[in-house]
This record gives sequence, structure tokens and C-alpha cells, in this order.
Amino acid sequence: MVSPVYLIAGALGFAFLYPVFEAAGRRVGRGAATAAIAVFLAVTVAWILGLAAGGGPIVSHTAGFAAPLSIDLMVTLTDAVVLTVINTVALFGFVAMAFRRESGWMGKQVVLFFVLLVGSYGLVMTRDLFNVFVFMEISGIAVFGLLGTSRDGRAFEAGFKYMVASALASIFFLIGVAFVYRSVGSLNIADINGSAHLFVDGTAVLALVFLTTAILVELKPAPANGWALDIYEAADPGLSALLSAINATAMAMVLTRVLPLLDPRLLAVAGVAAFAVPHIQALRQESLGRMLGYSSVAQVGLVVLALSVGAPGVPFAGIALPAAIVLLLNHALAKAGLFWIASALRDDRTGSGEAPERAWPASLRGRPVALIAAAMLALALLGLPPFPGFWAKWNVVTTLGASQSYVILAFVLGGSLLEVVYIMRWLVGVSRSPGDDATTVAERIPADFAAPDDASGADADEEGEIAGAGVAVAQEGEIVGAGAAVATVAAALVLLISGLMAGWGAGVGVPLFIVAGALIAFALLDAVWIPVAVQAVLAVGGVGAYTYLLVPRLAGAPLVFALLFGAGGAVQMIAFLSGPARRPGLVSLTTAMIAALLGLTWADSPLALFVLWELMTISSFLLVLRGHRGAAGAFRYIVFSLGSAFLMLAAFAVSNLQLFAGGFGAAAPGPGEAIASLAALGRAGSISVLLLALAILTKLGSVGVHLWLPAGYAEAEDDVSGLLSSILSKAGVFLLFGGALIFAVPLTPRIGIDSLLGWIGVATAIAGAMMALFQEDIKYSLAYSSMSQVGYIVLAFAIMSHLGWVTGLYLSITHMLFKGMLFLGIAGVVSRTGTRLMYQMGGLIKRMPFSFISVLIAIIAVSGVPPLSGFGGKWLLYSALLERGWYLQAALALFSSGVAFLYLFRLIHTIFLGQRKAEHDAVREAPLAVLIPQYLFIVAIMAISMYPNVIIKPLQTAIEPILAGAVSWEGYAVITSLGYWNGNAVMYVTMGVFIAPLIWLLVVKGRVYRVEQFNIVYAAERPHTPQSTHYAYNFYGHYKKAFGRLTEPWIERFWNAVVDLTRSTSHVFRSWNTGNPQTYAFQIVLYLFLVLLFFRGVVL
Amino acid sequence: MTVLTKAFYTLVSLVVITVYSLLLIGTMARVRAKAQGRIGQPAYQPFIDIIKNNSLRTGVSHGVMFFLGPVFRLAGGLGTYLFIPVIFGSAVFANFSFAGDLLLVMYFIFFGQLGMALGAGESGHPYTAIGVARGLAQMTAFELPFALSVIAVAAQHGTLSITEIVAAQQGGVANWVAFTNPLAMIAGMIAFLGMSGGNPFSVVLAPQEIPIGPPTEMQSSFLGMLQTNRAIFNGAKMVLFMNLFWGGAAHESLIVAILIMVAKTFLIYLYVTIVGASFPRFRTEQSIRFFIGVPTVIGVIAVVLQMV
Amino acid sequence: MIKRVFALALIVVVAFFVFPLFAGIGERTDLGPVATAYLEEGARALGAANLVTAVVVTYRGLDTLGEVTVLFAASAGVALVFGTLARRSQVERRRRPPSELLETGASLLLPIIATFGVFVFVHGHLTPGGGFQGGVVVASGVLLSFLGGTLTHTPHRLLGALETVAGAGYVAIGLLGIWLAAGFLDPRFLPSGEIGSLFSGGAIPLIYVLVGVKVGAELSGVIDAMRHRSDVS
Amino acid sequence: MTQGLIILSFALMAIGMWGLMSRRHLIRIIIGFSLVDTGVHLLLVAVGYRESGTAPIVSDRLPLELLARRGVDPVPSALVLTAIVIGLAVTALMLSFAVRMYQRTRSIYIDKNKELRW
Repeated sequence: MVSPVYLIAGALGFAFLYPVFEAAGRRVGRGAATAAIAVFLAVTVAWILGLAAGGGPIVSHTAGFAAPLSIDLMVTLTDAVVLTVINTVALFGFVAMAFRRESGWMGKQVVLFFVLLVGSYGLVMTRDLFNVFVFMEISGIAVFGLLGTSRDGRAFEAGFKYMVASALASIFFLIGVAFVYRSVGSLNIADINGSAHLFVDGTAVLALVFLTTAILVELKPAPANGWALDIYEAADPGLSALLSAINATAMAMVLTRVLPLLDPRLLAVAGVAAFAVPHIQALRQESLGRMLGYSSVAQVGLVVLALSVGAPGVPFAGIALPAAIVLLLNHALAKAGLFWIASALRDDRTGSGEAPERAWPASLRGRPVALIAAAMLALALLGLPPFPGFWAKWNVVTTLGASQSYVILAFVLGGSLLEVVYIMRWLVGVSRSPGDDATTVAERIPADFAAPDDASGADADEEGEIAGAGVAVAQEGEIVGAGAAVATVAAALVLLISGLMAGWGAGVGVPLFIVAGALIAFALLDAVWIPVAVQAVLAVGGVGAYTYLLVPRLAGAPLVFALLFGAGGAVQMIAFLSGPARRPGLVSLTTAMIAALLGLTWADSPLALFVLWELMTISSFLLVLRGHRGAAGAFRYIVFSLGSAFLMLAAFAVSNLQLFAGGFGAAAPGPGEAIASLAALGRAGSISVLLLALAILTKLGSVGVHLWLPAGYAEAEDDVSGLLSSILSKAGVFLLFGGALIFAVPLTPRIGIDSLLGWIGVATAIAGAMMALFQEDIKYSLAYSSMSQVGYIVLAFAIMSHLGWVTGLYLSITHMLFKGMLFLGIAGVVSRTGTRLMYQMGGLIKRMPFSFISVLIAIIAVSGVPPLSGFGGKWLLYSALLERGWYLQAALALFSSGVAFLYLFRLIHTIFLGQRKAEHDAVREAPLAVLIPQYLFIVAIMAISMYPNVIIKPLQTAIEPILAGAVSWEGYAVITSLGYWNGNAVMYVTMGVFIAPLIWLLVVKGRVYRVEQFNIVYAAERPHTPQSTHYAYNFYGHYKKAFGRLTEPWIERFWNAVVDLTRSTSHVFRSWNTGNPQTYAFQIVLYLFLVLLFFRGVVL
Repeated sequence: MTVLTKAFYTLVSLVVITVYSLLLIGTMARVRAKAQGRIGQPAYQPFIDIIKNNSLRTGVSHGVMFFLGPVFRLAGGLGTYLFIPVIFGSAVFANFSFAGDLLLVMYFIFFGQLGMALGAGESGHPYTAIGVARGLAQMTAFELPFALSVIAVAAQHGTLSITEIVAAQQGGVANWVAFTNPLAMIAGMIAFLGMSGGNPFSVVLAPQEIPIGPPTEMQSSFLGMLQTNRAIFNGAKMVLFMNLFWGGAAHESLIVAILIMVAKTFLIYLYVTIVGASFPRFRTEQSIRFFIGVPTVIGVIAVVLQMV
Repeated sequence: MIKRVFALALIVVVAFFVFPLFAGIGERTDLGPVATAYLEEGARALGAANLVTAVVVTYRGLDTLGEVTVLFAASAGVALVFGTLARRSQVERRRRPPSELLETGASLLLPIIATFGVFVFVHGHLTPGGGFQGGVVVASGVLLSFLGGTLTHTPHRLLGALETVAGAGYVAIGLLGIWLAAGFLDPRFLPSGEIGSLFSGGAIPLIYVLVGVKVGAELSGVIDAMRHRSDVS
Repeated sequence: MTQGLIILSFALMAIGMWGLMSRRHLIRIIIGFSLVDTGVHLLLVAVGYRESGTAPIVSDRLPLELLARRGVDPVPSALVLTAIVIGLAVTALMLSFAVRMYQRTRSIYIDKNKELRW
């Protein structure tokens, strides 16, 4: 294999000779440079292959002497991987910078770039402490030089600060080196690491204090890192990419070299601070570069933390070093890619500005490649599956949990959530629909009259609002050069492929690949302009086939949910057959979401479960984001969802992964063992269950954490909302049931988690129904209705009895049916009328009779009016509640179901009845493709209503293994300890009492004249307009008045206060970075002081 | 029991309740008139109204749903009645109570209301919508104390079956829920005022009092059906409350049992009428606040007492 | 003001914690293993009289290569920092001409300084001094001639060519060490000669010459960049 | 001697740090840095000292045989050589950045040159 020294000699030689190449022409120079990097890359790849095949690390002695005498260069497998990534980023980065249209790199810039490479290679390969210093300075000075060429004049100020800081770090390093040499008598790192016994006296303390501080400061640790952010803000984003990816990676490798000298506790504390603080500070960044900078320093902090986890003296050494390396590499590629996008976008806004339009970045819609790359990179950066960072983070987090480092765990997950907030805000900004000002989180009621004086535009007409919101779309030509595009896409692909491979290695291959395959396959179909209708047929077939293959492998609750996800999803996708032929990403994301949901049902390990959970979250998030005004809703959705996912992760980590043993996989231990293992964990077990419950409740949109729900469901596209509300909302329900009995674990001897769940379920049911009542926008009303219905399901689950669980499953199925129908019916209406505001509709029964029938049946079913299946759900619920003795809950549930009746009536009345508007005189019935799924569901509802045993009995058998039941059957009658219900008889009686009066009426009616619209008895006058005759707006005003302040948005206010508090906290934290290099110097010395105190045993 | 026998029994049961309820309505209208110092209509006036309306030769319809509205309404009334056992221990008056328990009855009440609301809604008359909005709003409010009291009763007797609740109250006045569980009875009876729609909770019907609105849209045989339903539905509700709180109607002799039923329901209706004659009308939000106030608290106490 | 108080307080506090740690530091009589090995073997193995040079150029040759790189990068960096400015130095501002004393002194001293510089880097393996020191001396001569007005136009091409040749040559010698001797930057592919003579130490003098040339050229470049562009306003 | 030199070097560094942290003038800040840098160089040299040692250069006064016993440690000397050059490079860049900052804001004072913050 090639000796390591050639890499350095080659890069350096090329740097010296580059002027010669450029003298032959700029193209020659660029070409030669690209080729040179490619050769370096090839060398490092060859190293990986060689080292992976076996054999020790490659060593190169310089000057013909062995290690302590001369300086050794060494490449281990890890080093080779790191170098490969550095070279990859370097190759892409160079292409991005040198091949751009304006101010592409040339001359001394290229030379300095190669010097930077030399520095990074040296940092990774050298095994001599002082040599580390030299290479540190080489990269540092190369960066300073490149900074000098930034377009932004502020780069000088930034560079100066950086120089002051890094000069201090160098000085500390030298002091450390001096004392190390005095103590050990050698500068070889292996010698030093092996001489721990020599570090005893005062000089040794000095050596370690200064060395540690220097290396940490070079890694730009918060809270002593203000200068680094100035660089990221002012530098050319292309340079920031290199800085963040190459420099930071190489420096982190230096940290790994001296790991044996460092105290893991110190690293842990430093890592936590370095990870958490920048995330807080980043929340309010209005500059993309600076925001990404904060993210970079935080990610490096995470690596430091991960290394502390793997340090010796800690019981689980050896796991975290690979994890740290993977984190490092994931970050390098993702961050570099994002910086390249930033460089191509030339749009430094992040979307967190204070201005009314919040200074959103330009939308990338219409540039699918850039958009997809941006999304992939952002997701990779956040450590979401399937990207490599996820697997590493999982490793780190579970290790932290296993070692009971709960505080660190909390910081890691909390910090990650903050990162989600600001990265996703940006992503939502760049991927929102053109015309979306990303503020829509609630319904919008246009004012009656345009308000000329009202400049804020809060109530302005919709069109005006969109035009005036300062919305920008990235224009063709704003992307500078093809280099950045190539680089970005390449980085994203590398991440994707390596992540998928990691997933294969982690044993979650098949379900993961199905999701990814669906995503990619349909995206490719989009790319070759295959119409949505064709895709939809394929997707329905695919989902059907997946479900068909899955069903024989499942039993119990997972089987129920697999059918619900698969069949429900496939049927609703039929609606995609209508509508525009080109809707990029729609089928791809929908299929991926359903595939992820189906994957959940046969996940056989917590890891697999969590991976699919996240994939489901991500794909649904992107679906919401597709909506016309979905950005703000999608943002809330993803923040809450990932918050929930992180809670879940914490739960898995804390309970040492035993949590779901009861629910999943054929070989899993039974529920009893799961409970027993939780009980063995004591308090931590209960808390982890509580966390899990909280996670699931958030995902279900329970009251208090429901803020994402209304806009999330309502602002998605019309035919997608149904899928989200009817199917996606069941994912959380699935986890409740999949978790089997663990939620029965008591929190304290007196309070059970189940009773908490129950009360939350009731509260959600009522709150959802109340909010649905006061919406004018039909989709918001239905969204809140979903919230309310899911509240019932939670309540039913919380009963923890056979009957309760049957109820929960039954409600899940029926809710899927009728909410799917309602949303699709509404989708048809909205597509024909062009409005979502109910009061703008009316009298559509004559134009859209089939939609009316479907909606009518759906609302009868939802409201629980006999004889349709909804009543079965109610009856089971109350029976179960009363059996458990939850009387108050039962009464409140009944009240809530009354409220549901209110909004449902309003829905059907204001849309289909009353007075039709003149502009709707010509609307046609909804498209056939939208009606077909609805009528399929009607058939299902009728069947369930008529023969409830067909559905309830299988549900009972599904529950039986976990909770034995006391429900008996007599023919079609279900009998519980409290009451009975014969669905079949009720159906017949209802038909009888309906048909008898009908016949009577037909007999006695005499002559009946059909009259036209407006022919009503209206005080002898003819009404003027349908608008003034249709009682629809503020339908339940009196109700609102009656409940007074109770109906005010307290929860919204609470969360707004939380946001405000976070923002002010963010400002407090970032104020620490005053912008004055002297402050930064002060901070660095203070950092030194703290490290010193640590070593003197004063701290910790 | 053959289907034919059952059909015959059902018919008997329906005829009895219809005739009785119509008479009751007429009587109470007269009682109310007396209380207000008027002479009032004859007690048989409702029969005349129904016959007249059904024999009108023309009608006006706004559409299919409008046409079906009264059918739904009547079906709702009939269904509600038919799921309640009227006379304890009588096969004739057991109706179809085997098909479902108390919960079924409570939910079937919605059936007619929904259908009627939809039918009237198709007429496009704004006052129907206003009336329905008020009615439904008020309904959710009185459902709360009603639900609480029903739950208290169900919890007290450990069953949701109306027949069994009645059975548990046999053996003397002291066994009536009204006395064994007075708080539940109070909450339930207050809720009943709202359910009946008399004063002070009659704002729902206000749009009908001037000569516009549903009754004028729904004429001829449509109105006839509505009036029939009103009788049956009222009867059903009173029977339900009688069964829940007042010991039901039970005697070895069917005639005596019917007389007991008549007496009890008459008193229940009288109570509604007296309250109605004594109080002015609430606005919608006032009645909502009223129901979620004191009656609900009473209901909660009743339920909590069952829990401890 | 408050900032200064904090700064002072911090320095004092750190000093308060650091200074006690010096208590145990005594005089050393024995050196560490590596240093001992250098002192015992170095001179003989490499034939360099100046052991510091032996360490700098050979044992820690990679450091020195890095050091050259640092200087190279700094020079490129300074050039770039000022390179983005519009070249307004074309419109030569009227500058006060150098005094006669400076002018004469500069032309008198320049040859001496240059010779001294060359001496220093050529004898780097024998006496204190070496490539850097020599290069810096040469560059100081260049600075003096700029001040004295002897040199008005910078020979950019020459400087660039010197830098390229010297840098590439250095790397080439390093590579020759791999191919002809035992390792990268091993000077022993040339005969080591007799300790103390000019032609001794293998390739060490050669390396120092190249370093000297490179450092001289680079520092001259830095001076030139600062002189020409830093006065643009 | 070693101890004294080390204390001296730290004192020098403290003075330099004080200058770095308290002066407003950019050039003075850079001078402060140079002082710290020099302090480190002094420290390095001090670390290499051995009692009554001399420069490790073979000459008439220090023949080859005595080198191992009398010569001071050559490593720190070599290190300090490198460190000086690197310090020089950093100083040069700092100065040029300071010039550019001045050209941009027309102020040589540090508190007028902190546009980037938070």
C-alpha cells in the first residue's frame, strides 16, 4: 500500500507546483487539481480496502528513524475512513468552489486549499504531539488566507477574531507540549499515552490542563466559541463547508489520539455544554451561515460527548469510538452539503426573523433536485434514519441510557430537538409552496371588505396576502454554477447509501428497504413524467401486495393494524386517480408512509420500530409540506413529532430496550416478562413508561400537545388529509397496543399511568370536539374531530380491560373508515367549489347527491347514532368505562359525543343544505375516483353495522392472549356484565320504523309540488341573496358565548409563552458572544480556568 | 314468539302510546291555557290537527331530504319508544328492548333529531338552521346532567338494562331510584326539563312561534307526521324517566299497570308544564350555563357517591 | 472599564492557581531518552555538527516541512488578503522620498546583508542559524531596499519562480530520501562527510539552502504585499 | 534557573494576555499576542535546559564525546525554532487583517470592529 507520507508530499508538492499548471491555463489548473484530489481519494479508498482485508496499520517512519526519534505517520482503518471522507468532501468542495460561474477559486486560493488538505491529512496521520501543532497551524493559516478572499467584508473582522482565538489555543498547546515533554521526555503520542504513571507532579497537571484546553478550544466548544460563528457567518459558504467538514473532522481525530490522557467526566461535561448551548443560541439566528455554524459546533460537541462515553474507565468502552466517527462523518457530509446549498442559494435567511414575513428564504419549489438534496441533507444532519448519523446517535443514546447517565441523555435529546426546530424551520422555508408565507396554523377567514388602512394584512384578502407577504422563489440562474449542485447531490447520495448499508448491518434491512425503495421508485417515475394516475395504480397494487404478504405472518393487534394501514391506505389512494397528472412526490411519499406504517406492524426490535416510526414521521411531514399553505403546519408537525420521537428514544434508552419485548416479534418474551423487567428497573422503569406514554400522546395530538394537529391535517392536500387523519393517526394507537400491558405499570403506588391516560383521553375528546365546533374551515373542523376521536381511543385503551381494548381497536377501525370518507367527501366538494370555508358553500345536495349520501352516512357513523357502526363503538366504550368504574369519564365522553353531534350537523347542513350560492349552480358531482373509496368504505360500514360480530369477535381473539374477556355472545347480541346490544336487531327495527312511515307518507301525501330555491315562507318576502339567507357563519356563536373564557386558546397561549421564553433564553445565551475578540479571549482563558479547577479537583 | 305476534304487540303498544300522548298533549295545552287565564283548546284538538293535516291534498317539497325529514323524525320517535320496555313484565309492552339497553335508547334519540334537522335544512329556510343550532347546543348541555344521572343509576344497580333497573325498583316506593338515589333523580329531572323543550328552555322552538319556519315549510302530511311523532316521542321520554327514577309501571294486571304508567307520566308531564308556566324563557347561552352549572354538580355528586 | 477589571481578575486568579504548580520544578541533570539518543548518536549518524539542525531538518524534518508550508501559506494568505483590493496603487500616491542617509545606507548595507543571510543558511548545519534565519536576513535586506528606494518594482515572477522551485525541490529531496535512503527527508543519500566541514551532514545544507531561498522569497512577497496595498484608502 | 525561567515566561505571558484583553487598539492587541508568544518560546527553551549545559553544537569547546553529558536538550530548541516561524506567520496575517479592518471601518479600535455577533 502507498506510504502515508506520499499523501502529504503529494498534496504539498502539488500546492508548490500549482502555479506552473495554472500558467498553462486556468482550465488545466482546475483539471489538474481535481485530478490530484481524485488520486488522493483513490489512495485513501485503497487503504480502506487494504486495511479492511487485514493487517496492521500502515506506518511510515520519516528520515529513516523509528518512532520516538523521528515523526511517525500512521494510518489505521478508522483513519483511512476519515481521510476518505475528507477527500470526498474535498473533491466535491473543490468542484463546487472552482467550477462556479463567478469568483471561482484560482491561483493562490487553490494553493491554499491544498495546504488546507495537507494540514488535515497531517492532523489525521501524525503520531507526534508537536507535529500535531504544526499541522494545526497549517490548516489554520490556510483557512485565514482563504477567508481573506470572501466576498463579505466582515470576513476580516471574523478572521481576526478567529486568529486571536486560535493563537491562544496554539499557545496553550505549546505550553502543554513543553510540560509533557518535560514529564515524558518524548513527543510520540503512543509514548505519552503509555506514560500515565509519569503524570504526577505539578508540571503534569499543567501539561494536561493546557493540552486539554487547547484541543477543546480548537474544536470550538461552546461556550467559548463566539469567534467560530463569526467565521461561518461571514465566510463564503463554500469555505464554511470545508471548515466545518474537513477542519473539524481532522481536529476531532486529534482528540481521539490523546483520549487516554483525558478524563471522561471532563469530556462529558465539555461535550454536553458544547452540544446544548449552541443549539439554544442558534434558535434565533437570522443568518443561515451562522445558524449552520452553531449547528456545526454543536455537532462536534456531540462527538466529544460520544468520545467521553467510550473513554476507558467507563464500563462500555469500545462502542462509542465508531459511533463518534460515524457522527463525525455524517456531520461532515451533511453540513458540507448544506453549506453548498447555501452557497448556491445565495440566500442567507433562515425564517426566524422578527419581521412579519419572518424573512423566509426563497422557495426551492420547481427545482426538485436541489429540494430533494436539501431535504436529505437536513434530515441527515438531524440524525434521522436512514442516514448514518441516526445509527450512531441511537448507539450513543442507548449507551447513555444503559449507563444511567440520564442527565446527559436529557441534554442530548433536548439539544437535538432544538436543532430540529431551527434546521426544520429553514427546510420548511425553502421547500414551502410558492405563495405560502408559512404562517398558516389556523383557519383563515377573509374579511368582508378589504381594509386599506390595515397594512399588516392580517385580515386582508387571501390573494392580497399572498402577494404582499414578501414571498420569493429562487429564480433560474440564481444557482451559481453546476459545481455546487454536483457536490450537494453527491454528498446526499453518499449519505443515503451509507445509511442504508448501516441499516442493513443493524438488521432492519427489509422493512427499511421497502420504504426507501417505494420512495425512490416513485420519485423516479415522477422524474420521467409518469402521470399520477398510473403511479397510483401501481402504488395501490404495491401496498396491496405488501399487505397480502404481511398478513399471514401476523397475529393479534399487529394484524388488525396491518389490515387497517394496508387496506385503508390502498383504498384511499384510489382518489389520486383524479386530479392533475403531475404532482411530484405525492405517490412516492404516500406509499413510503404506508410502507413505513406496515413495517411498524412487524418490527421485531425496538430499533426497527423506531426507524420505521421516524420514516413514517418524515414522509408524512413532507406530505404535509406539499400542501398549498402547509409550511407552518408542517413545521409544527415535525417539531412535535420529533419531540415525541425523542421522548420515545429516551424511553427505550432508559428502560434498557426491554420495553417492547412484550409486543413485538415472535420470539419476544410475553407481556408478563416485559412488566417484570420494567419492575426490576424500579423508578426508571415507570418513568420510561411515562415518557413513552407522553411520546405517544404527542403523536396522537392529545390536548396540550395537539398544536401540530389542526394545520398538519388541514393544510395537507385535500386527498392526503384523509390518509393522515384516518391512517397515520393510528400509528400512535398501534404503539399503545403494541406496548401491551406496560402502561399498566403504576407511576406511584396511588397513581397509575393508565388512569392518567384515561383522563387525557377524555380531555382530548372534549377539547377536540369543542374546537371542531368553532371552525369555519371544514378541514380544520375535521382535523379537530380526528383529535377528539383519537381521544376516545386513548380513553378506551386506558381502561385496560378486555372490553376496553376491543373498544379501542373497534374505534380505530371505524374511525379510519368514516374519517377517510369524510375527508374524501370534503375533498370532492372542495375541488368542485374551490373553497374550504363552510359558510361559502350551501345547498350542494342537489348538485352533489352522492357526496351527500356518503357524508351523511359518515356523520351518522361518527356521531354514534344507531343503527350504524358508530353506535357500536360508543356502546362498547360506555360499557367498558362503567365496568371499570370510570363514571365521570363516561359522562364526559357522553358530553363530548353530544358536542360531536353539533359540529357534524353543522358540517352537513352548511355544506349540503340551506341555500346554494349562485356561483355553485353549475358544480358537478365529485370525480368518480374520489367517490369510489367512499362507497367502498360505506359497504364496510354497513357490513359492520349489520353484523358487528364479524368484526368484534376477531378483535376479541386478538386481545384474548393479553387480557382475558368476559364478553359473551347470543346470536348477534353482545352481552357484557352491564348491558347488551344486538346490532342486527337494531338494524332491522330501524329499517322497520323507517320504512313504515315512509310508506304511510307515500300513501297519504297527496300531490306534492317540487319548488325551486328561495321558495320559502319568509314573511311574505323573497330572500335577496343566498348569502344573507344561509345561516352558517358562526353557527354556534351562542355556544361559544355560553362557555366564555373556557373557549379561549389557553394551550396555544401556553406554547406561545414557551416559544417566547425559549427565544429570550436564546438571546440571553447568544449575547454571551459579544463580537469582541477580547471577550472571546476572556472566555477562552475562563475555559482554561475551569479545566484547571476540574483538574485540581475543585469542580466535580 | 312469532314475528306476527311481535308485530301485533308492537302495534298495540304504539297505538296505546300514541292515543295517550296525544290526549296528554291536548290536556296539558289546556292546563297551560288555564294557568295563563285562557280557555284553551279542547283536549282532543291534536287528533283533529293530525287528521286535518294528513288529509290535505297538496304539499310542497324542497327535495328528497326534505321529503324524508319527517320520516326520519317519526322513525326516531318510534325507534326510541320501541327500544324501551313500557310495562314491566308485560310481553306486549316489552317492545324491542331485547335489542339494546339504556345506551341504545339515549343514542337513538339523536336519530330523529338528525333526520328532521336535515330535512328542514334542505328547505333552505334560515330559521330552521337557527332553531336546530339552538336545540342542539342546548341538548349537549342537558345531556351532561342527564348522562351523569343515568350513570349514577346504572352504577347503583350495576346494569344498563332498563328492564333490570325497573326490576330493581320493585317492592315498594322506597325502592324507587327517586328515593334510593335522590341526587341522580334531581339531576335527571332537571335535564328532563331541557329535553322537553318547555319554558324556560323553549328558545329552541321560538322560531316556530311566528308564522314562518319549519312548521310552515312542513305542511300537510309532513306536519301530520311531525305531530304524530311529537306524541310518541314525548311518551317515550316520559316512559323512560318513569322507568329510570319512578319505579316503572308494574302490576299483575296489565290494565292496572297501564293506569300506573298513565298516572306517573301524567305527573311527570305536569311537572314540566308547571315549571314552564312559572318561568320566563332563557336565552340559549343562559340555558347552557344553567345546565352545566347546578344540575351537573348535583349529577357529579350523585356519581361520586356511587364511586365511594 | 468593567471588562478590564474582569480581565485582570481572571489573569490574577489563573496565576494564583498556576504558580503554585511550579514549586516542584527543579533543575534537570539528565535528559529524556529521546534527547539522550540524539546527543549520543545524532551527530555521528548524520554528520551534522549542529545537533539542533540535525533535529530540525532530519529527525523532526516533517515539522520543518510544515513550517515552510505555514510560511508559504501565510505569504499566499497575505497576498490574497490584499489581492482582493482594487489595485489603486497604480495611482501612486505621492510619498515622501527616502532621505539621502537612508538611501545611501541601504545601498551600502544591502550586499553585506545578503551575503550574511546566505552565510547563515549555508552554514546552518555547523553554527547556530539555518535556513529560516538566513532567509529572514535576506528578506530584511529586501525591506531595507524598499525603504531606501533601491527597489521600486517587485520582481513578482522571480519571487514566484523561486518559491515554486524551492518548495518543489524540498519535497523532491524528501522523496529522494525515501527512494535513495531510509525514509522521507532522510538526508543520508548524500555522503555525510566529516563533522564540522561545510560539505557535511548529507543533504542538510541543501535543504537549508532551499529553505533559505524559499523563506527569503516568501517574506519578500509579504513585505511587498503590505507595502503596495495596505496604504490604499 | 529552570524554575525562574518558567516563572518569568509565565509572567511575560500574563502581561501579554493583559494587553490582549485590555487594549482597544488593534496593533496593541497584536503586540500583546506577540508577548504571549514570546513567553511560550521562553518556556520551551527553559524546559530544555540542563544544569550547566551548553548549546549542542560540536565544536572545539564541546567535542563529540562530551556532547551527551554537557549539551542541552536539542529538541526544545528545534521546537522553538518552528514555533517562532509559525508565530511570525500568524502575526503577519493578523497585521494584514487589522489593516483591512481599518480600511473597511476606518477605525483601528476593536470595539468599532464588531459587526458580527450573537
